[in-house]
Amino acid sequence: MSELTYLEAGRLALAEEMRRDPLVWVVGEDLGRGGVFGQYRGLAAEFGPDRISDAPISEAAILGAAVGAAMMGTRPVVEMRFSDFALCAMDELVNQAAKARFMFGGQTRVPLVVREPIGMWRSSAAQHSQSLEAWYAHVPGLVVACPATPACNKGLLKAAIRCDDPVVYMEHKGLWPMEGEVPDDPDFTVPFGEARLVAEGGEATIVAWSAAVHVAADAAQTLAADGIWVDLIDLRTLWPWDESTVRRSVRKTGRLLVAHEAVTVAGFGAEIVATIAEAEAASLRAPPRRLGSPRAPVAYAPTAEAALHVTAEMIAGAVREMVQGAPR
Amino acid sequence: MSELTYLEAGRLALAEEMRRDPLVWVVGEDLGRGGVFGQYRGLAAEFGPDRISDAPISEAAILGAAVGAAMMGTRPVVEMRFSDFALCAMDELVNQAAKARFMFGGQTRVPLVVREPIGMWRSSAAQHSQSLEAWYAHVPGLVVACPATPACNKGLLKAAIRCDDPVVYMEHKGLWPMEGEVPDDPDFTVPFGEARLVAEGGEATIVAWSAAVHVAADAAQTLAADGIWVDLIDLRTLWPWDESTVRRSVRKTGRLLVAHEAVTVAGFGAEIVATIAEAEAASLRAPPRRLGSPRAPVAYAPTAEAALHVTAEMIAGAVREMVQGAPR
Amino acid sequence: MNAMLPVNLDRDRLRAHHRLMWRIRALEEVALRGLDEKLVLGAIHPSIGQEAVAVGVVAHLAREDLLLSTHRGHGHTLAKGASSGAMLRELLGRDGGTCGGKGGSMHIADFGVGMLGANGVVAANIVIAAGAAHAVKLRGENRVVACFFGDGAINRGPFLEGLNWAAVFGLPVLFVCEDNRYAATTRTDTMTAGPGASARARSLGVPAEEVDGNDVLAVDEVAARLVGEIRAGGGPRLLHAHTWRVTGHTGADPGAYRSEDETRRGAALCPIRRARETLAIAGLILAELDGDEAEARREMEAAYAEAQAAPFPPFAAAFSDVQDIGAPQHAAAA
Amino acid sequence: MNAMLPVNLDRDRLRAHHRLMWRIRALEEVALRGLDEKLVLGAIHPSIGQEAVAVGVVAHLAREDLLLSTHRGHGHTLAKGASSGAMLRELLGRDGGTCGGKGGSMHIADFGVGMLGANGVVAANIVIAAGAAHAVKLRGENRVVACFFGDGAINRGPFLEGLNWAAVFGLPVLFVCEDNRYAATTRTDTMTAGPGASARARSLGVPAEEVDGNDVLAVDEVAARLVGEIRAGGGPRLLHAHTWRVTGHTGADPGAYRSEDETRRGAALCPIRRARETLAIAGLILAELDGDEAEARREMEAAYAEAQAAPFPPFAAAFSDVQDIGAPQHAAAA
Ligand SMILES: Cc1ncc(C[n+]2csc(CCOP(=O)(O)OP(=O)(O)O)c2C)c(N)n1
Ligand SMILES: Cc1ncc(C[n+]2csc(CCOP(=O)(O)OP(=O)(O)O)c2C)c(N)n1
Ligand SMILES: [Mg+2]
Ligand SMILES: [Mg+2]
Repeated sequence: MSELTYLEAGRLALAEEMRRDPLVWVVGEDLGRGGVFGQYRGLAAEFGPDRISDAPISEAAILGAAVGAAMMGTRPVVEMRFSDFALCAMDELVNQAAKARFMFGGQTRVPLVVREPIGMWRSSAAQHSQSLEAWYAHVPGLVVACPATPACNKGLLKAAIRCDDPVVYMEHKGLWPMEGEVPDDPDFTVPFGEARLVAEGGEATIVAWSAAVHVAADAAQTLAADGIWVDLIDLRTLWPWDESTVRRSVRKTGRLLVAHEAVTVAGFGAEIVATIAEAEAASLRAPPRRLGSPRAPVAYAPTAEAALHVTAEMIAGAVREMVQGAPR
Repeated sequence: MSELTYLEAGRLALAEEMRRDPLVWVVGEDLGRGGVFGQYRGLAAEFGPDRISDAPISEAAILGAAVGAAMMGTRPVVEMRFSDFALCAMDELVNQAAKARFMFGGQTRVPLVVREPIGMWRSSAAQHSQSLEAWYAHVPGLVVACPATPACNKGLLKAAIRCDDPVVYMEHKGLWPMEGEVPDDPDFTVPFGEARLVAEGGEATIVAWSAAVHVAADAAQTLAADGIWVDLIDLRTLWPWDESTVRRSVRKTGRLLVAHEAVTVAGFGAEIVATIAEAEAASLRAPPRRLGSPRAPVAYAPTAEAALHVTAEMIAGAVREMVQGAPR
Repeated sequence: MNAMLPVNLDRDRLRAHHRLMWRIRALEEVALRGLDEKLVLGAIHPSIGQEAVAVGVVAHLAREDLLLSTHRGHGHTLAKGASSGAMLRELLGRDGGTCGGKGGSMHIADFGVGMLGANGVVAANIVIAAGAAHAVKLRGENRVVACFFGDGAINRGPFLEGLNWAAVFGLPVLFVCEDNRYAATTRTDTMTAGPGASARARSLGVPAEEVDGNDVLAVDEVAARLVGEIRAGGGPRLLHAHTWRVTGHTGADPGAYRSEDETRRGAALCPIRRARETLAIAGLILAELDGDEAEARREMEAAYAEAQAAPFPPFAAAFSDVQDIGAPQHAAAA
Repeated sequence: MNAMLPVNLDRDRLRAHHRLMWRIRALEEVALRGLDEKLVLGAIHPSIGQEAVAVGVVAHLAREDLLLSTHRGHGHTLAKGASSGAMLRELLGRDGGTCGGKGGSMHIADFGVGMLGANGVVAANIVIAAGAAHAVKLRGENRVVACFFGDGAINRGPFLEGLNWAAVFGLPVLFVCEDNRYAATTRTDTMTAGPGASARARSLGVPAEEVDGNDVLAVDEVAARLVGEIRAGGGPRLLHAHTWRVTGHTGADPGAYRSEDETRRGAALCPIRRARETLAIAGLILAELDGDEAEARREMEAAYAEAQAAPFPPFAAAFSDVQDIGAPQHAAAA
């Protein structure tokens, strides 16, 4: 185990996979100087400019070229800088990368990883703050990962690079400096579709991913101080998502709250709540709930940005209401 | 009232709005010759090539130019041909059109309509068959309409053109030839967020939109023959969606089934089921259910394409199970 | 028709082109009949009249070279070596089609012969081709990637991004713009500013040449030079081939937006007829040349009949080849 | 420095440019201090060193003309007539900012003076500018649209699509490529193939000119000609202005990826210093020119102080201006 930041864990994962497999290469803007957040610092020195490749400001070509290069047996990792810019490459990701294997009848694979940093972060405003993970979960052919901790960022990124299908890999910009213990084993990977139990308790189930996991963990602590113990589940990957762990927990607790940073309406929380409502209706002792962003773009002003945040107080309050059967 | 096809109703709506407001104009590929489905036939002759404008194959410019033109006070209607191609203009639609009003602090409006024909249709395969309405419902700033009948296609398109915010307008390719009574009143519009009750009954609520409404109507007929009467709600617009009508119905029936053509996972059905599970848990007499496409791209071969269809039998079967309390 | 023979005419080579052009045309004529007979299911975009571009260019590609195409991809695919049987099964949506019936005409592909796919999104193949060539370079292989697209495609962003990419990274791609003067029902000169594909390519650092795309020998010759330059490590090239599609945009399109005059002049350019006339002047007997046509038609009729006999893919095909982890779960076949 | 005076020097005009360039620089220097003082909140992208392009071009725009900008948009915005007070309030995220504090530096806009917005997505403004000009044409108005972007932006698809669009429809747009040789930390010549912005523009049917973008009189002169041609109905033009950003890419970027030599040579190009030297040779006394600087600094200090006194927008601002129908519902303020 080593103490690493979320950012360093991602960088280490990439370096290890590049050492392990010469077909792994990375492409994106400014990578030669370390990338916009420093996630690639030092890698060009070790791997050279062909494998840590700069790119023109050509998101469609970055992703489209990665599709072609992946079909030809290399394993590109693509950096989109802010997930918002991936919208400049949506045809390449959704119509091409996600569908090539299927529409060509299994003749090819597209083993690419698209890193798309998400989330609200320091007054970044409407075009640099989005969390559109629900979109990708809706698209057949894609795997979707949203790591919340340094260890997960190492293990999931490695799993993503080893995956033979396209993976949308969403790091949260607010988590870059977060520190944590990270396994040293170069074969440590986090399997897709296996959630992580962050806290355990019998009175409610909180499901979260990405930065919201930490907000929920704060809430869980507050609740514990009040004697309310909850299961806190970090989903880690949204597709596939660990339905059986969530169902098992809900069968135990009878209460489900999903918290995420993305817009609530048609967010992935809807999928989880709908699935549980369909499949675990008999287990539910209170109506399930979602907490997410109101359906508004993200503002620059901190007061207005903050108005969209799901807070630990909101989560704790919602759980308390559910447990105490308070009216909503 | 006149008997018109869904296609003709849309064309009439557009012509009427263009006569009413000289600032309305239309732009897209091949419009001068009537558009890919003939939705624009004859309009260039009446309104001239500036107002029924051809475009280069430049989806990003089509939508981006419409954003600029809308900000400058015109009311562009944009034709994307197949909703799949709108993925080539996702930055323009989601980062620009949807956010301009907000991020510029209300200094401007973007009154544009993006027509994006959706749905599976005659072996069109993976890149010409998608239904991504859930994506747009997730994006603050957008209005989302999915007309199911000729009358709605007239009234909703007119409402969309009169709307001061960007509207994603999703006609279903399979509905073009559908005939129906359409009001002649040039001021007939369908308000956003008001559902249409297609059938009435007390035992279950079926919610659908677009082509799935007709599949569900078939199912409702079968069920009625068996003495099972249902409320069938055509949502007509997904954002805003008519939550109160759905809730009122579920309070009456205690059972909810949402049927749509789009992929089930993270589809808009999840939003509806989640909302009802949260807000109407006490009314539910059976677990709510969703029927949609498996999470797979659409194949060319009819056997494999059909494997993704939600059929009237599936809907009727699901309702029967819900009513009879059959185990799933 | 000029009765002069090209200097250094390679009769055998032209004869082979003649045969291959006939195979393409016969395949597409059968496919059009299949459309009428409601056996070909989705839209098809015939390349009738444009065969010389596919044939002249692909003549310079080895089996290990790669090719990417558009919605109008039958000719490229057949020229690259795909089997007509598998292609027609694909067009009929059958088991044993090149894509197992899952892709159809617009996504026809045969990776076994280096044909990396037609594409339903105009210009999308341009950036993918650049990426395939990027992999070729990274792996130190010696392969050329040919990427075909239409004159309408040069108005989409990926044209700029893909050509710039290929030039910046010095990649082995031959971009081929098949300029048939129309994009669906739209005359491309009405929606395209500036001097066109070659000028755009040059401004992006990609040397370009223009050619009469209905003259298979001319295409053959310039493609030889360009592919040679690419193989020598010269980076990408663009070939702007002027041609004409004889049919409508799709099999269902009568093409009525084109003037009679234009249609008549376009049809007169037929590349197969021109090859035939040259061969006749060079001494081949017409009966032999007719044999090329007959043989091609026999092949395609047989393939068509055989395709009709093939079963549709099973229900489960709808759920395979999606993804390894998180693949769709479905109830047993209905 | 060449001691010769430009023929026909309009001293008053150059003096006005000098003043405006100082206002831009003073505003950005205050903004950079605001960043240090954690009062400016998000990233800012200063245009220090590039002021001459904004000033020389916008000098030819009337109030009813329009302008679209990029992430690096303070200079354009101020030049177009926005108030420094409202701009600094916006950078501090306050009520009374040009966008009510909702946009910040990257989305600064003042529709009242025809400034239709900075943009956080590189090249996205190009197609929007084409559309604004499309509306101008449809409405039969007599307005010019200026669209600024960087040398990195010419590698994105919307550059091609937007220029082609403007040329096809004959729209009144002046595209201005501010070429500062870098895109963030990347030398653009390493990622841009071909001869550059002007050649690309010409290949898209848009006549183009190059200019020393650090010579405000040169910019002024060529912009005069191009805007004149556009106003005369000549369709779009592109101005490729060579310049240098003195600061890093963002306020937080030391710019260490540039060589010392490059940095030194770049700084020596300072357009304000050049204007000052020309004015001095033309007989203006330095104290007066120093007064321009001092006055600009006073203005911006006052604006900065005033912005700090302004309140943040209320909680409810998060939910207004989203959309009329289907607007977000939210619980009462927390
Ligand atoms: C991005 C995109 N926009 C529009 C279409 C619809 N479309 C299919 S083919 C075509 C015309 C293409 O013209 P061109 O590139 O000249 O090729 P051609 O059909 O002439 O071979 C159009 C507009 C599409 N498939 N993809
Ligand atoms: C589509 C997109 N890709 C990447 C970025 C990140 N980014 C912001 S500014 C910038 C550099 C732009 O360079 P250039 O166009 O030369 O303008 P300059 O910053 O030099 O003024 C980049 C890459 C972005 N904002 N949008
Ligand atoms: Mg064409
Ligand atoms: Mg630059």
